[in-house]
Amino acid sequence: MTAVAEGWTPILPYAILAGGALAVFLAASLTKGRPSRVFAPISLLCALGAGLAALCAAPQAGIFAGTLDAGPFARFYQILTCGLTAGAILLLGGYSRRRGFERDELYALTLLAALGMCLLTAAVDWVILFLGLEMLSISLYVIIAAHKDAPQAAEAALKYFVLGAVASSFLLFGIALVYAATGETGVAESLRDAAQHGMEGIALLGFSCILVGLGFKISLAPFHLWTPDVYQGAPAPVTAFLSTGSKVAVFAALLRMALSESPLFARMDPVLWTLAALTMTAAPLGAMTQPSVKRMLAYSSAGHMGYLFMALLAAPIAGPGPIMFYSAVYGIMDMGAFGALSTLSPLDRDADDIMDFRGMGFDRPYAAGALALCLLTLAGLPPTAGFTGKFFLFESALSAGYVWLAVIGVISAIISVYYYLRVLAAMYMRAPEWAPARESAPGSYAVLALACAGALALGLLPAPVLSVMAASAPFTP
Amino acid sequence: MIVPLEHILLLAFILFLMGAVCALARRNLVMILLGLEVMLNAAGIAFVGASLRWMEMDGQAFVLFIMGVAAAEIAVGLALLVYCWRRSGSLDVNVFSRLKG
Amino acid sequence: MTLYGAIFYLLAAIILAATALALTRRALMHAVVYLVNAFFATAMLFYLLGAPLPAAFEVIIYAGAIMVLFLFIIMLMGVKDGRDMDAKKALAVWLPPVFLGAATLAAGWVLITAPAGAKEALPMARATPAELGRFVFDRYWLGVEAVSFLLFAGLAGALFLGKSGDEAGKTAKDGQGGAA
Amino acid sequence: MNAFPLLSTLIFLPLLGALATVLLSRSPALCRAAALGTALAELLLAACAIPLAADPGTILAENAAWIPSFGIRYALAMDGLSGLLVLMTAFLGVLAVLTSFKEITKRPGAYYAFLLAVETSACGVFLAKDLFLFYLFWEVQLVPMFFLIGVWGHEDRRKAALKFFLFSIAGGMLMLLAVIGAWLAQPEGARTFSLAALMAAPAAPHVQNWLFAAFFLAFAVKMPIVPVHTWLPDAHTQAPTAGSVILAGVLLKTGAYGLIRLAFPLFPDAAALSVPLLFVLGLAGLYHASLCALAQTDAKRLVAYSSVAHMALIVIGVAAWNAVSLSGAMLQMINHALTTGGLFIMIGMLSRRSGSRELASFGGVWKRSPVLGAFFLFFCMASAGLPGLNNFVSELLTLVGTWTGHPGVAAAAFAGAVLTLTYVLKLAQGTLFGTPAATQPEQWPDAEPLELCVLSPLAASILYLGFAPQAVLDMLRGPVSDFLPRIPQLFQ
Amino acid sequence: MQANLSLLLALPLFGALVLALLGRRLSRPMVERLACAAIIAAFIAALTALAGAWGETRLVPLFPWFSAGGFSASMDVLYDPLSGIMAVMVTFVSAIIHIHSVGYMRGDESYARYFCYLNLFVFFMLVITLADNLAFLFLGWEGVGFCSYALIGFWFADAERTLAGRKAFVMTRIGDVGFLIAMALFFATLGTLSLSGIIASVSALSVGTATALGLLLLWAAVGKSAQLPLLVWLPDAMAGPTPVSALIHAATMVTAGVYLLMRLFPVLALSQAALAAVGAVGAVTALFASFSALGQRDIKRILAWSTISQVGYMFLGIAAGDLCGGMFHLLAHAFFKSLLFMGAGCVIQALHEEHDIFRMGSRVRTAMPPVFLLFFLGALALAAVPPASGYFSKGRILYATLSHGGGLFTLYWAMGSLAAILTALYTFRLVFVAFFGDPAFPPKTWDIEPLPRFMIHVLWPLGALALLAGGLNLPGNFSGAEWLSHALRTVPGADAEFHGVSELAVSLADAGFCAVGLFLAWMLYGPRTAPGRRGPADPERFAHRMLRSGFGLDALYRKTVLTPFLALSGFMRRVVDEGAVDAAFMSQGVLWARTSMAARRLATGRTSTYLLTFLLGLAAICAVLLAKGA
Repeated sequence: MTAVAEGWTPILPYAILAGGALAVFLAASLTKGRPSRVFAPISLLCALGAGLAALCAAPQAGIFAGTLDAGPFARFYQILTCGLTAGAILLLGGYSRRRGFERDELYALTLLAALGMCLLTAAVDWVILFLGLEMLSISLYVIIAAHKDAPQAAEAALKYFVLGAVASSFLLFGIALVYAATGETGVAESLRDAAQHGMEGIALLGFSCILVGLGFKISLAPFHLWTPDVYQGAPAPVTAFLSTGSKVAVFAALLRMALSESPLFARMDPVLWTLAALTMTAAPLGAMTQPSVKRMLAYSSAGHMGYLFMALLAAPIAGPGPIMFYSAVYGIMDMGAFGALSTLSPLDRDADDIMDFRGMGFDRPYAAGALALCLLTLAGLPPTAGFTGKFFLFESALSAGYVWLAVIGVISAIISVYYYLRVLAAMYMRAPEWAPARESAPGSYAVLALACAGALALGLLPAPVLSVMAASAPFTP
Repeated sequence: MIVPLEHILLLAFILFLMGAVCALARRNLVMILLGLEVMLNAAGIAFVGASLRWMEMDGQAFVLFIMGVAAAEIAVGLALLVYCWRRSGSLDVNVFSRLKG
Repeated sequence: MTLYGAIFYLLAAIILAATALALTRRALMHAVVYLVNAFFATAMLFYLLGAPLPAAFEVIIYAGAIMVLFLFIIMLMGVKDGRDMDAKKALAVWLPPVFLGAATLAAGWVLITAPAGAKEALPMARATPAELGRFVFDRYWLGVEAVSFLLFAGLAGALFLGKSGDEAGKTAKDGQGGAA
Repeated sequence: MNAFPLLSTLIFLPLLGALATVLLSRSPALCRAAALGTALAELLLAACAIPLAADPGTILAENAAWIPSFGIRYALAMDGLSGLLVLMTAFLGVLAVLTSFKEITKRPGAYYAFLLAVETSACGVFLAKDLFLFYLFWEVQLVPMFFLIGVWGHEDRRKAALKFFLFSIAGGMLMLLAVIGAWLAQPEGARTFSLAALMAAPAAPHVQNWLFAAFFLAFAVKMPIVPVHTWLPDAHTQAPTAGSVILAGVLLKTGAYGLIRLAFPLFPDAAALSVPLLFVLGLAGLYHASLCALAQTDAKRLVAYSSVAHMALIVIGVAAWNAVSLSGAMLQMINHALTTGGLFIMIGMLSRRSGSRELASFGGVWKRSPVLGAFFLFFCMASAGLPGLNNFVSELLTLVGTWTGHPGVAAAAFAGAVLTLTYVLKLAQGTLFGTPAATQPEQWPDAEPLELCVLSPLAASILYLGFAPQAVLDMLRGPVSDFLPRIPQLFQ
Repeated sequence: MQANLSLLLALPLFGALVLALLGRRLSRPMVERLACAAIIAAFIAALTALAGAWGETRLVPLFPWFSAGGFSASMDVLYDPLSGIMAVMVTFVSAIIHIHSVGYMRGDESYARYFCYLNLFVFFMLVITLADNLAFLFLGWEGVGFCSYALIGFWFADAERTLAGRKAFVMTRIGDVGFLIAMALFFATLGTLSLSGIIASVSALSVGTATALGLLLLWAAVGKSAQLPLLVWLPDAMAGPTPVSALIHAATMVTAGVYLLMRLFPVLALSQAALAAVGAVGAVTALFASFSALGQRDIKRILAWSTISQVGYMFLGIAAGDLCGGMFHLLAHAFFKSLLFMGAGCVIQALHEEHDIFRMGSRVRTAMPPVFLLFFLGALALAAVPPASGYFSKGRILYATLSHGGGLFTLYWAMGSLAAILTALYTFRLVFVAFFGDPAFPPKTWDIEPLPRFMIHVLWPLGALALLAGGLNLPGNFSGAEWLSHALRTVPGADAEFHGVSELAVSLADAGFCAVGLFLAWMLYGPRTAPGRRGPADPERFAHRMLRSGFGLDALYRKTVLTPFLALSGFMRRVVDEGAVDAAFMSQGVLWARTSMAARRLATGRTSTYLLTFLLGLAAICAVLLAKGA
C-alpha cells in the first residue's frame, strides 16, 4: 500500500490559493465595488505564498488524503504553476487597470484556476483530476470574457466554453469506461491493470476518449483548431496564462498516465505516434504564412505540445526529466512572449498584425528585446533554454528509438525558425508604421525581465534544474 | 440478476453519442448545452453500472461529483450564453466567426 | 431474462426515445420537457442499479435545478424555436455528425462487446444513502471541498458575466459577428 | 594547465566588449573606441597565446563540469590549428571594426555589439573540445550574423538574412540529431560528449554513415560546398563590408574547421567511404563557382563565388587526407580569409565612392586613385594565386598532396587555376583599367589614412604568408600528425 | 659567392620595391638613375659571379621558403656555367634596355610605375635563371607572366591594350598548368623538386614518366615561349611600349621556356618521343611563324613573328641534343633581336608613331643614318648573313639537326632550312621597304621627330655583338675555339659531340639559303623595283589574308574556345546556378507556403467545424485501434 503522507503540510499550497480567492472577494465586498488597487497585491501574494509553501514543504513520497500526490513530481509542477500564475497576475494587473476592466473576480478566478491546476498536477485519483480540470476550465471561461470592451473576447470565451465543455464530457466518459473496465479509481492503478479483468477493449475505448478530451486541452493536431481563435480573441495576459498554465498542468497529468507502465500505451503506440507527427506538421503549416502574431504564437504553442508529446511517447523508457524541464522552459518562453506582446500593445486593441510590430525593435528596446529573446527561445536557438530543452527532448525521443518522429520534429523546428524570424525581421529591419504608445507598467517589465533571465539561465546552466528533476523522477505512482 | 455490464455500457455509449451528435449538429447554443447534459448523464449511467459491477461505491460517489460539476458548468455556460446573446442578438453558434485564418 | 432485466430494457428504451425526441425538437421548450422525462427514467434506472442516493440527486439536481435553469433562460430570452432546423440545409448539417456518430458507435460497439469480461449478469445490490454518504466523506472529503470551490467559481463567474451584462447592453450588437 | 583561464577570456572578451558598446551606444565615438579597444585587446591576447600553443610543452586547456547528468563538460583546448584560426579571427575583427568606422552611421552601438558577438562565437567554435559546447557555439554564430546582414545591409537585406539563416539552421538542426546519435552510440554507462572520448570509440559503421551525412551537410552548407551554396552570394552582396569580411573570413572557416576536426575524425569509416563524393563536389564546386564568377556583373557577387571556388580546394585537400594536402588545406583556410577579406574591404571602399557595387560603375580606378588601384591589383593577384603571395603556397601544397593519391583530381584542380585567373582579371579589368564610368561622382578621394592602416597590415600579412609561411606550417604540423592516423583506411 | 648571388637577386628587387613605395615622391631623373644603377650593378655582380665560379657547379641555399610533410620548397640557387652565362646575358641586355627606355619613355608621366615593373621583371627573370628548386623557379615563371601582363597593359587608359595584356597572362597561365602538374609528378615520383636532386636521381625515372614529364615541360615552355599552339598572344603583346617588347618578348621571357627545357634536358633525354615532340614543335613553329612574318605590315609584328620563329629554332636545337647550339642561338638572338626592336622603336618614335612599313620609305635612313646602320646590323644577324652571329648560331643548330640522323630529324632540317630562306626574305623585305625608296602609301606627316642621342648610341654594343657574337662559338672548320661549348661542357647533357655530316657542307648550304632569300627579297621589294608593284600585295587575296592573320589561328581560338567558354559561363550562371540550384531551394519555401495557405483555410472560425474534429478524432483512433488490435 503506498505510504500515506502525514500531517497537513502538503495541503498548504491549495489552502493558500483557496484562501486567497476568498480574501479577494472579501476585500471586494469591503471596498463595496469601488475600483481599488488592493486586489492585485493580495492575489500576487497568495500565488507567491503558495509557490513558496510548495518549495519549502519537505516532499514526502506519499499520498495525501488518498487522492493527492505529495511527492517531488507534484511539488515541481506546483512551484511552476504558482510561478506562472504570479506572472500572469502581474501582467493582468497593469494591463486591466489601464483598460479599465480590473475587477476582483478577475483575480479571484485566476487564483481558483491556479488551484485547479495544482489539483490537476497532483491528482492521483480520477475524481480529483477531473475536478481540478473543471475548476481550471470554468475559471478560464470567465477570465477570457473579462474584458467587456474587447470585441472578440466574448467570441473567444464562447468558443472555448463550448469546445471545452464537450471535451470535458469526452474525458469524463473516458474515465467512466476505464473505471468500468478496472474498478480502480486511481489513475495509475486503473491504467496499469487495464488488461487484468478481461475488459481491455472497454479500457481502450475509455483511454481513447480520455486522449480526445485531454488532446483538446493541450491542442494536439486534429483538435487544435480552437487555439488560434481563442488566443487571438482573449486579452494578451489571459492568453499568456491560458497557454502556459493550463497546458503545462494538463501535460503533467498526461505524463503521470504515461509513467504508469500501462499496457494501453503499448497498444496505443501507433495512435500516439500519429498524433505527435500530425501536431508537429500541422503547427508550422498553420503558422508559416500567418499575418497575425498571436495566431502564429498559438500554432507555435501547438507545435511545442507536439514536441512534448513526442517525448511523452519516450517517457516510459527515457523518464520524465526532459518533459518536466521543457514544460518549465515552455512556460517561461510563452509567458515572456505573450507578456511582451501585451506590453507592446496599444490601449485600443492588442498588437496583433505583424505590421504593428514594424520598427518596434529600436523604438521600444526593452519590451521588443524581451519579445525577441523569447522568440529565439521558442525557435530553440542557443544560448537560450529553448535549445537545451529541445536537445533533451530529442535526446529522449532518439534514445527510445523514435528516429523518424525526431526527424519530423527537426523539420518542423526548421520551419518554425522561419516564422519566428519573420517577426524579428519586422521588428528590427523595417521602418516603424506608427508612433508606439509609451507603456510604463512596472509589473509587466518585471515579468519580462524574469522570463528573459529564466530563458538564459536555463539555457546556459540547466544542471541545477535537472538535478531537481532527477530527484523527482522516482515519484510515487 | 440484472443485465450484464456490457448492456449498461452500451446504453451509456449510445446516449453519449446521441448527445455528441446533437452538440455537433445543432446550431442553436441552447440545444448544444442540452446535448452536453445528455453526454454528462450518459457518463453517470456508466459510472453507476460500473460501481454495481465492482461492488464499490466509488462510481456512485463520482456521479455525485459529476452532478456538482455539471451544475457549475451549466451556470457559467448559460451566463455566457446570455452574455453573448445580448451582444450579438442571435443564438446561432456560428454567428461568431470573425476569428479565423 | 429476469424481471429486473425486463425493467432495465424498458427503462433503457424510454431513456433513448425521450432523449432522441428531446434532441431533435425545433421548439426549445419541448426539447427541455422531453429531456426532463429522460432524466426521470434515468433516476429510476439508478435506483434499479442499486444507487438510491444518486437516483434522488438525479431528480433533484438534473431534472430539478439544471432543467429549470434552462427553462428560466429560455423564457428570459423569449426565444420560441431553435430557428436552425430549417429543412433545406438539414441534410448538409446533420449528415457529417450522424455519420461520424455511427462510425464511432460501430467501432465502440466492437470494442465493448469483444472482451469477455463484461458478459455475465450483475447481482442485485444496493448502497444505502447512509453508507454512500459516509463513504464519500470518508474517502473523497477533499473532492467535496474541491467541488465546493468549483461551484463557488461557477457562481462568481456567472454573477460576473451576468452583472455587467446590462452595462454592456449599450455596447450590444457591436460584436455582431459574421452572417446572422 | 596554467592558472589564468586564457581560453575562456579569449572567447568571452569580445562579448564583454559587445556589452560595453551597447551600454555606450549613446555616443558613437565612444562606441567606436570601445569596439576597437576590445578588438585590439583580443588580437593581443591571441598573439600571446600563439607561442604557448606552438610549443608542444605547454598544454592550453580548460575543463569544468557543466551538465553532469548528460556527461557534458565545458572543455576548451587550443592546438596549432585553432590557435591560428583564433588569431586570424581577432585580426579580421580589428580590420572589420576599422572599416566600419566610416561606413556605419545608423546605431553603431548595436552594430559593434553584434560584430564582436560573432567573433566570440567563432572563437568558441575553434576552441571547443566538447561536442555539445561546439554545437552551442556553432548555432550561436547565426543570430548576430542575421542581425548584421538584416539591419545594416543593403537594399534586399531581409531576404538575404532570412535565406542565410534558414540554410544554416536546416543543416544545424539535422546535425543536432547526429550529435545526439553520436552520444547515444556510446555504451550505456560511459556516455560523454568529450571529443577525445567520442573519437577514441567511433560508432558502428552503418550508424556512422548517417551521422557523418548529417555532420557533412551542416558543414557543407557553411563552407559552402556547391549544391547548398546559393545563400552565400546573396548574403555577401547584401551584408555591410565588415559583415562580408567576417562572413568570408571567419564563418566559412568554422565550416572547414568542423569538417577537418569533427566530421572526419569522429566517423572514420564513413569518411573513408565519402572521399570520392568529396572529390566530385570539390571539383564541381571549383568549376561551377569559377564559371559563375566570370558571368557576374556585381563585384561582391563575383568575389563571393570566388570564395566558393577557393573553399572547394579545401574540400579536395581534406579528402586527399595526407600530410601535404591537409596542411595545404589548413593553410588555405587562413590564406583565403586574408585575400577575400582584402577584396571585400576594397570593394566596400570603392562602392562607397562610386555609389554602387556594379562593375560597370567602377572603371579607371587606377587613374583616379592609384594607391587604391595598386592595393586592389595586389589583392587580385593574391586571390589568383600568384607565387610569392599567400594563396599560391596553400594551393600548391594542397594539390601536390592530392596528386600523390589521386592524380586525376589534382590535374583537374590544377586546370582550375586558369579559370581563377579569368574572373580575377575580369574583376581587375572592370575596376582598375579603362576610362572611368560616366556615373562616377567627380569627388573621388584616394586612399584615406584610415583605409591605409586597414589595407597595409593585410597586404603585409599576405606577403609574409607568401614568402615565409614556414612558421605557420610548423604550427600546423602538430594537428596534422594528430588527425592523419585517425582514419587508417585513407592514411597508409 | 653567396654574397654575389644574393646581391644579384636583391638589387633589382630592392630597386622595384623602392620605386613602388617611394616612386611617386622621387623626381624623374632620380627614378631613372636608381632603376638603371640597380640593373648595371646586378650586371657587374653577375660578371664577377661568373668569373669567380668559372666552370664549377655550386648549390647555394638562400632562404628556406616552406616545407610541409615531406614536400619542401626552398629558395636555393644552382649556379653553373649555363645559369651564369644566362644571368650575364639577361642583366646586360636589361641594362641597355633600361638606358634606352629612359629616352623612349621621356614623354610618359607614369615613369615610376614603368621602371618599377621593369626592375621587378628583371628580378623574376633572374629567379628563373638561378633557381634550383622548381617551386622557386615557378615563382619567377609566374612573376614574369604578371610583369608582362602589367607592362603590355601599361597604357591602361586604352582598353584594347589591357585586353591584350589579359590575353597574354591567361594564355601563359594555360601553359603554367603543365608546369604545376610536372612539379606534382616530380614530387610524386622523385620526392624532390630541386633540380640538382632531380638530375642526380634521373635514372630512377621510367621512360613513361619521363615522356609524360617531357611533354608537360614542353607544354609549359610552349605557353611561355609562345610556340604552337599557344602563340597568338605574342603578336598582340606588341601593344606594350617597344623597350618592353625588346626586353620581354625578344630577349628574356620568351626564352625562359627554352631555358627550362635546357635545365631539365637530362629528363627529356630519357625519352625519344619527348625529344621528337620538342623538335616537331620547334620546326613547325619556325616554318609557320616565318610564313606569317611575311604577311605583316606592322614593323613590330614582323619582329614578333620572327622571334617566334627563331625560338622555334632553339627548340629544334634542344631536340637535336645540342644544348650548346641552343644556348648559342639564344644568346645571339637576344642581342640582335633586342637591337632590332629598339631600332624599330627609334624608327616609330621618329616617324610619330608610324608602325606601317609601307608608309616609311627612306626618310629615316637619310635623317638618322646611325639608326639605319644599327637596324641593318641586326637584320644581317637575323637573316644569318655570314659572318654575322645569326649565321653561326643558326648554322650550328641546322648542322646538329642534320647530323642527328633519322628520317624525322632530316625532315626537321628541311623545314628549318626553308624557314631560313623565308627568314632572310622577310628580313630584307623589312629593310628594303622600311628604309629604301619612297613609301608606297602617303605617311601621316613627313617631318622627323628628333631623338635623344644617348638613346641611339647606347645600342652600339648590341650592334657589335650582333656582328661578332659568332665568335663565341666559332665552329672547327672556321678554326673556331668553340669557346661556348667548352664553357658549358660541365652542364649535364651539354657535352654531345656531332660528326657524321661534314660541317663545311652544311655551313655552305646555310650561306646559300641566305643568298636565295636575299635574292628573292631584292627581286620583290628591292629599291629598284617599281613603287606600284612594290606596294603590299592585294590585301584581300586569300594567301595574304592567311599570312597576315597567322593562318587565322587567333580567329580560330576566338571562335572555338573563347566564345563557347563565355557562353558556358553565362549559361552556368543563369540556368544552372540561379535557375536550377537556387530555384530548387526557393521552390521548397514556396511549396510549404502554398500548403500552409491551404491548411489555414481549414480554420474556418465556425465552432461547429471545430466540434466535428472531436468525433472525427475519436472515430479515427478507434478505427486505428481496431485495425491494429483485431
